[in-house]
Amino acid sequence: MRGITKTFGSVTANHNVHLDLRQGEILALLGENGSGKTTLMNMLSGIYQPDAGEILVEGKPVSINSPEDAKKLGIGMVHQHFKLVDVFTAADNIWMGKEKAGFTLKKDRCREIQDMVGRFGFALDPGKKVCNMAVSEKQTLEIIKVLYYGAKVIILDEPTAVLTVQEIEKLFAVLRRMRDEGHSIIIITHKLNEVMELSDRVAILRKGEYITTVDTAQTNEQELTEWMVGRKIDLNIQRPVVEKTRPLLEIRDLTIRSDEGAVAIDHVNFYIRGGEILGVAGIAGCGQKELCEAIAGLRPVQSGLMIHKGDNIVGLSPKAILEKGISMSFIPEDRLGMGLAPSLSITDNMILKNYALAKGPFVDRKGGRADAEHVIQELEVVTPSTETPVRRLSGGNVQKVLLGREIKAGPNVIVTAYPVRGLDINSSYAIYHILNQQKQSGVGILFVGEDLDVMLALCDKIMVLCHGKVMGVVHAHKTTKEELGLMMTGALDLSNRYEDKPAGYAKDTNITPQELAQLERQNREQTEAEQAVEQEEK
Amino acid sequence: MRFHVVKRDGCPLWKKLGLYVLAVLAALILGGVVLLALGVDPLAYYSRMFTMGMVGNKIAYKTFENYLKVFVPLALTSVALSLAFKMRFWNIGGEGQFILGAVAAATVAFKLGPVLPSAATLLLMCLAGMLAAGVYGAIVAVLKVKFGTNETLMTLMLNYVALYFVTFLGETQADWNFYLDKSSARPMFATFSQYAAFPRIPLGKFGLNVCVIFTFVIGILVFVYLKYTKHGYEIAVVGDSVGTARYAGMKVDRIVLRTVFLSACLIGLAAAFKVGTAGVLATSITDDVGWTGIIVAWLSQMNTAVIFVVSALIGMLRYGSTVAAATFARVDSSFANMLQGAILFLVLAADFCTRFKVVPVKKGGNDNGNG
Amino acid sequence: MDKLGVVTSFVHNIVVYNIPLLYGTVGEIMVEKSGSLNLGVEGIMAVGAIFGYIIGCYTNSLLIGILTAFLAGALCGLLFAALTVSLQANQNITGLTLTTFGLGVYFFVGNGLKAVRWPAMNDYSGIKNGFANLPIPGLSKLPLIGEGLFDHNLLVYLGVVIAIVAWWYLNRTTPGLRLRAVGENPGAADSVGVNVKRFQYIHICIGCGIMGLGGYYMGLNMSGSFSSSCWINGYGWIAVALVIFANWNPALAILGTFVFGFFSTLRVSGSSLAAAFPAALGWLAKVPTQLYQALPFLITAVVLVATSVRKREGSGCPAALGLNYFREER
Amino acid sequence: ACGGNSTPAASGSTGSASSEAGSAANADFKVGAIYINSKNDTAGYTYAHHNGITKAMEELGLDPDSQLVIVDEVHDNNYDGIASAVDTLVAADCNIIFGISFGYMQAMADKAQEYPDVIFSHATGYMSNDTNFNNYFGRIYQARYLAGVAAGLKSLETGNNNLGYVSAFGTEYAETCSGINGFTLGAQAVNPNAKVYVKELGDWADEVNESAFAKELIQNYNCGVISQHCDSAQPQIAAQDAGVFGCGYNSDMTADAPKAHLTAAIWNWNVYYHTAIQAAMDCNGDASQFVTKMGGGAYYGGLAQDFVDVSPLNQDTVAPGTDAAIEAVKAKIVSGEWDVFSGVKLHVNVNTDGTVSVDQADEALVDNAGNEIVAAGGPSVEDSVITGSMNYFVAGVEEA
Ligand SMILES: Nc1ncnc2c1ncn2[C@@H]1O[C@H](COP(=O)(O)OP(=O)(O)OP(=O)(O)O)[C@@H](O)[C@H]1O
Ligand SMILES: Nc1ncnc2c1ncn2[C@@H]1O[C@H](COP(=O)(O)OP(=O)(O)OP(=O)(O)O)[C@@H](O)[C@H]1O
Ligand SMILES: [Mg+2]
Ligand SMILES: [Mg+2]
Repeated sequence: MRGITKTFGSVTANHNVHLDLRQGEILALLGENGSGKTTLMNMLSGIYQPDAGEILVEGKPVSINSPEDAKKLGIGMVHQHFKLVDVFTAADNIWMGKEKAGFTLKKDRCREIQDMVGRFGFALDPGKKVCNMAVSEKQTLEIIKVLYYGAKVIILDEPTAVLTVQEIEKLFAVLRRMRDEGHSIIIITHKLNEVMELSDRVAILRKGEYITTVDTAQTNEQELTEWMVGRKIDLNIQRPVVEKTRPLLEIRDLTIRSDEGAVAIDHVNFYIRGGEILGVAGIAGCGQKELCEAIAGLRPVQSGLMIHKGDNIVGLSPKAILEKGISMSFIPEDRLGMGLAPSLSITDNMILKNYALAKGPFVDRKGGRADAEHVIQELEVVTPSTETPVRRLSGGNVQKVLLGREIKAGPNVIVTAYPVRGLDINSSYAIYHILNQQKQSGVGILFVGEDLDVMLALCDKIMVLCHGKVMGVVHAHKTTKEELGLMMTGALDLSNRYEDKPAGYAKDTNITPQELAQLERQNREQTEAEQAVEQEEK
Repeated sequence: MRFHVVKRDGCPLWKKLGLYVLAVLAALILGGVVLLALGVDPLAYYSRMFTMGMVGNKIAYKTFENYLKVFVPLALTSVALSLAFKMRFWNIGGEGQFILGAVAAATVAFKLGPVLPSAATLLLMCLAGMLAAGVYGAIVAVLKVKFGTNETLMTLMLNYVALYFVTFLGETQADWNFYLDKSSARPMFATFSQYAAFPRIPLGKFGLNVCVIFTFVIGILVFVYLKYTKHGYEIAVVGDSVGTARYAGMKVDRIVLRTVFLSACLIGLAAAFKVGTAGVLATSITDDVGWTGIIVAWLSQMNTAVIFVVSALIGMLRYGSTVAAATFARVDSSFANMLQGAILFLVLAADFCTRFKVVPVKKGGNDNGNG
Repeated sequence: MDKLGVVTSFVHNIVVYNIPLLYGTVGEIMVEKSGSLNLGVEGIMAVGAIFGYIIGCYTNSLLIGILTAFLAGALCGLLFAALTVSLQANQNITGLTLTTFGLGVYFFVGNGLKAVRWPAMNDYSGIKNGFANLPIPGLSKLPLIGEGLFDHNLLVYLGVVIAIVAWWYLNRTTPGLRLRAVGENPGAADSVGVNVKRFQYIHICIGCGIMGLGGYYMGLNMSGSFSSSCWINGYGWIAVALVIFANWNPALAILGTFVFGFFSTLRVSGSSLAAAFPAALGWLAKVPTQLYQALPFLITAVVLVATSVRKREGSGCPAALGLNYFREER
Repeated sequence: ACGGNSTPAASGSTGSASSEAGSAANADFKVGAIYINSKNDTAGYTYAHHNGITKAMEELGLDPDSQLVIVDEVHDNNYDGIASAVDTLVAADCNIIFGISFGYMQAMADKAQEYPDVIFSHATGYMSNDTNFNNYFGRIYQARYLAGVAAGLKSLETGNNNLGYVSAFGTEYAETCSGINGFTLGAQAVNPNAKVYVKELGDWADEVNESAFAKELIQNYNCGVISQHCDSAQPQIAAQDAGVFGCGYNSDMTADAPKAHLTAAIWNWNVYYHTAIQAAMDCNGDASQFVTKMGGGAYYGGLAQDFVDVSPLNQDTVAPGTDAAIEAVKAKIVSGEWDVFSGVKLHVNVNTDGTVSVDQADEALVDNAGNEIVAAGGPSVEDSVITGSMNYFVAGVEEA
């Protein structure tokens, strides 16, 4: 790619960018949020068209006007947001792009795809519908799709953002094999350790401009960060020690069901104190999402207590819970899904949670605008103005807005899930810093994360969930990645390590005996009901 | 040379206006060709249409009053629809809601008109119209929030149900049917103008119906409501992302219900204004405002101020073309529909130019590079 | 009164008067499967009807009439596609405008012909014979339903064939698979090299062409007698609703048309049924006309609610229905 | 009459008074009309009126192209719409305004008060004033009776006593009800066993169902002649397709169904329009004289005035002797010797030698529930048609 420039309205996403990709290498593309990585790759894959510059394939200039053109040139891309038809099977998702597929649909297309999947060494059921797939399966499908169409160049846009450690390992193995078979791969990621581990070379973008390309072997994380950010930054995560308060939020015997009706959280006990960060680790689908939603009041609770400063918040509306100072920022897999109104301006998104507090029938946009300006400054959000619709921002910037707002609300408990998902290093550190600040001011934080290294460095304690059960709460400075890994897969259960102390109960609990009695009664009734149902079935 | 389309960041107002004017002109030229083929002078026809025949007319004030009778229901209905549209609730049931509002208002006029003072009757007519239309709309909203019933099609169906309901009232002679004129052997809607008619403020010969003033006031209120109030904000958020609204603690179901109810209420009010001015029911009472209002609201991009301008123009187009057709015997009244269609199509095309621009694609070397 | 005859003619009428619904519905399914909600069915059918009828008569050829009606409908489709696919206009508005415009054209052309004598179908032997009933050998001799279902004109059979072919096309062919992908997730289809715009253009045009045929049928069924009420008479709107009833499945549309037709034909045959079976169906004669008129719409409303209450798995509604696709949008 | 100058007709200036008085008045004279359907209709009610007005104007030396102003497609009972149409016509300097639909009545009555200088004339209603607002309608039931005679003879010829009638409405409108009764009595005059099955559309015009209802009458009620009170020729076409016969309405429908159509009950609206426009011109600008000049607030013409008639018989289809029979009956009605709704009935017989004998007999007029409406030998109750109070079907009519 030579001298590529692309503007969106007044935003210059790429300016005079050069990029070389060699045969049989893995090139990592690095840059802060909004630096134009996705845009650049989209031009390779035919989604966007450059305003200026040219693209050469094997020395010959080509014009890529559509994904079809890209496909013909052997370029395939796995997008940040998957491009799959939910109601189709895996096989049909692949089949729909197959050339010379014949006019009538072959009955044995599933088999044909199955054979091919086997040949590449993947495990995927081609007859499974995409809507029933886990994220990692979808990703595998995307990669298979690209390979099936005979791509020589494979582009992956933040493929690891939504995968577990184990899944990432598997993915990397596949990518290495592809490279060894002669494919060329471009991977976008914000995790420097992955860059160091996987790539042969690294290309760096900063604010839409091309900076440099270096051999991975000849560089280090510090240097890459400096190129990316444009200045020196400290790569250590702080963990200030703070005076802990009495439990702010106590969870007792909590059971929650998932959308499908399965038990997602199974009789869980824990508590959060002010001044500490409690990490929650677990592989995808272990119940973190449901737990967060239940605390925020967005999901009904099957049984159990959630005592906030002595009041049971089970059954309260999201609004009432919000008013108690429990704030949640959940970054879903598609970041815009929850918490932001994409077409509204940053200002309007800022007031989303507190608009109701303004006196009288009118909303207070002045305050919102001030907040927006503040957040933009503090978190270095890249945006033309406070009135820009959030939809127009890059993924990372969207997230900064979301978190910025949550913190602005001045909560006493913050529930945050994947707050740095998809964020670049610089912003991630900014966010860790903010969380630490909050902790120091006495806020209790529940941090659902995915990067164990970060959790070990940032959290005070880490609670591990496996299939909805607590496998134990461990002190971050006393544990290891390996131990956590074992707990996450359910191989190690430390929940009853202390026989003298019931697991998950705080010594200085706020829960009154009446409430406990009520809980017991509730449990008893429920078991009875369940038994009745069982008997009826018989 | 190939072209490709890119988004525009924003389009200056003068350019937008210019484009729209161009579009309308282009449509008029197309229409002019048809007129010429019919042997009619397009300029004469159009000048008659756009002046609505008011020039050189001894009762021009009447014409203007009549025009306002077209304008008021259209503007108010469009404003009402914009409330629901803003929330991405596709209420295309304006016709049906209007009809029910009109029937309810007429009911009040018949039942209470003889006993209450006119002002009280009028007030109650408005309330009844609003309530009936509001409930009719709210039914769809309830189904939508409870079961996710598609509101576009549901409201569409209910339009016809309402239409045949009022037809039934208009054609069924029975003791209970007080809507009909008992003194007429043939079924005919009875008039109630003796009990209740919206007063007119005389300005010379011209009488300004108070409904016109109310409509403008309501327009301003809705503008403020949407733009500055919490409710308006909630509507915007729900319209944009229901998930987010829930997450922010908004009671989405309630907001949807409230907004649709309000939207339908205003349509009912428009209907009450209409019957309260005409003094009699009619099966064709809506004059298609339920349909036209959709187009007006959308063209105006749900902006209340623009709605007033657009409905003034569309009203002029519709009213003016009947006036013009009267003097140009050769022009069939279906010409007006075609012209309206052509104008809208071209305005939609112009709208594209305000949002996007087309730029030539630079050749990337050999064109066959992509096989 | 011949009781069997009454039932047979009831069944026959259901088919005769509701085939335009089948055309409209199948056409609209084609369009909607490409992700476009086209509310202009009524107008498109009217345009297809008027041009198909006139050209068909002047050439005295049913085939040319059919082709013309298809083309006229397809041209409306082209207009719709140009506006919504290429120019990103709102589909609801474009569709509604198309209805206004189409009806305008219908009456303009129809009334404009006043100068010349309006063609009556009976004067054109080619059309008249082409439109004559063709009993299906064997089947049409079946008792009760034989004459009702299997003794119809060419366009009735054509409508059923089109519905079945459309079903096969959507579910059993590769372009059908791609079309469904376009309607579900145009971004996904685009990314694997499906030419989304071309698919949308083609299928909107074909779908609208099919609607045009439905209009033509109605013109022929009315023997071309042109008056101030439009031949299409609300069929277009019901077709839009019937798409949901049929769950976007052209084969089910056949059934849907029949069920719908059953109720709307009661207006015509209700009193005959009442007279033939006074004990069981006598009450049919007492139903006010307006209720019969509202019935198709009421039933659609009920069906709409019922289907949404059931929230069944595998609704055929294309996920991207009503949304314009712009590749660079994010 | 094409190629006429098409400058806008309205102009605020008054014509020059110096030119010859009569023709100058005529040249300035403007006729306004409010139609329910399109002025360009090719058949049906509006078409019949439009033809009548243009014909009358031509007879009177007025130019319809420049002196007739029309607002069409004005819905029946939409008060604002009608009022606004009147305003448009007044603004266009119309001297007389015709409104052709019943639903225009109230609005026109109000407007007649508002504009005393303009003449208002309304069809099919019952309101009027003493000055500038009258009503007009015709004894179409007389023509229906004649059509009934043709249908009755056909039924004798085919040996099928069942007649069908596709009607917009039934007993709720005297207009439809009297037509059905007239037709039935006419048929019974030749075929005492004739039965008329009526199907009601519930709408003045609904082409699709007009056809469907006719087919239903033919298929399920075995009707051999289909008469109609609706706009389009669909029932006649359906009759032809089924190989039976029919009587049309409004205009001669032989061209639409040459193999089926016998004759149609038709209006000669130009008869009234001629009279009314002439009277209006005679008013010389003083609109208040109009009602006096018309001889009262209601104009109510029939066969005698040639206001209604049957269309020329279709010789290919009518039964032998129909001409003579119709002529004979018509003579009785025109002379005023006999009218349809009375205690006297006609018995018409076509003899084998082709001559026709018409006998009068005192018989009660009985409705189809068996109630006596007029005792045997009793007087005519034709005014129940104008006042709209007729609300029964005579014996022999059955609702299908
Ligand atoms: N379709 C679009 N319309 C308007 N602006 C866009 C569009 N796509 C990208 N941009 C803008 O271009 C800039 C670069 O965005 P891009 O998505 O390429 O960043 P990125 O490097 O991929 O960031 P991230 O790491 O957050 O994914 C951003 O400022 C973004 O707002
Ligand atoms: N927030 C918590 N939620 C649930 N269980 C906890 C929590 N904190 C500690 N535990 C459990 O209690 C055990 C007791 O450990 P320990 O007393 O060392 O913890 P701690 O830091 O003193 O706790 P606290 O914060 O209550 O004083 C832990 O190993 C863990 O199993
Ligand atoms: Mg990106
Ligand atoms: Mg301790």
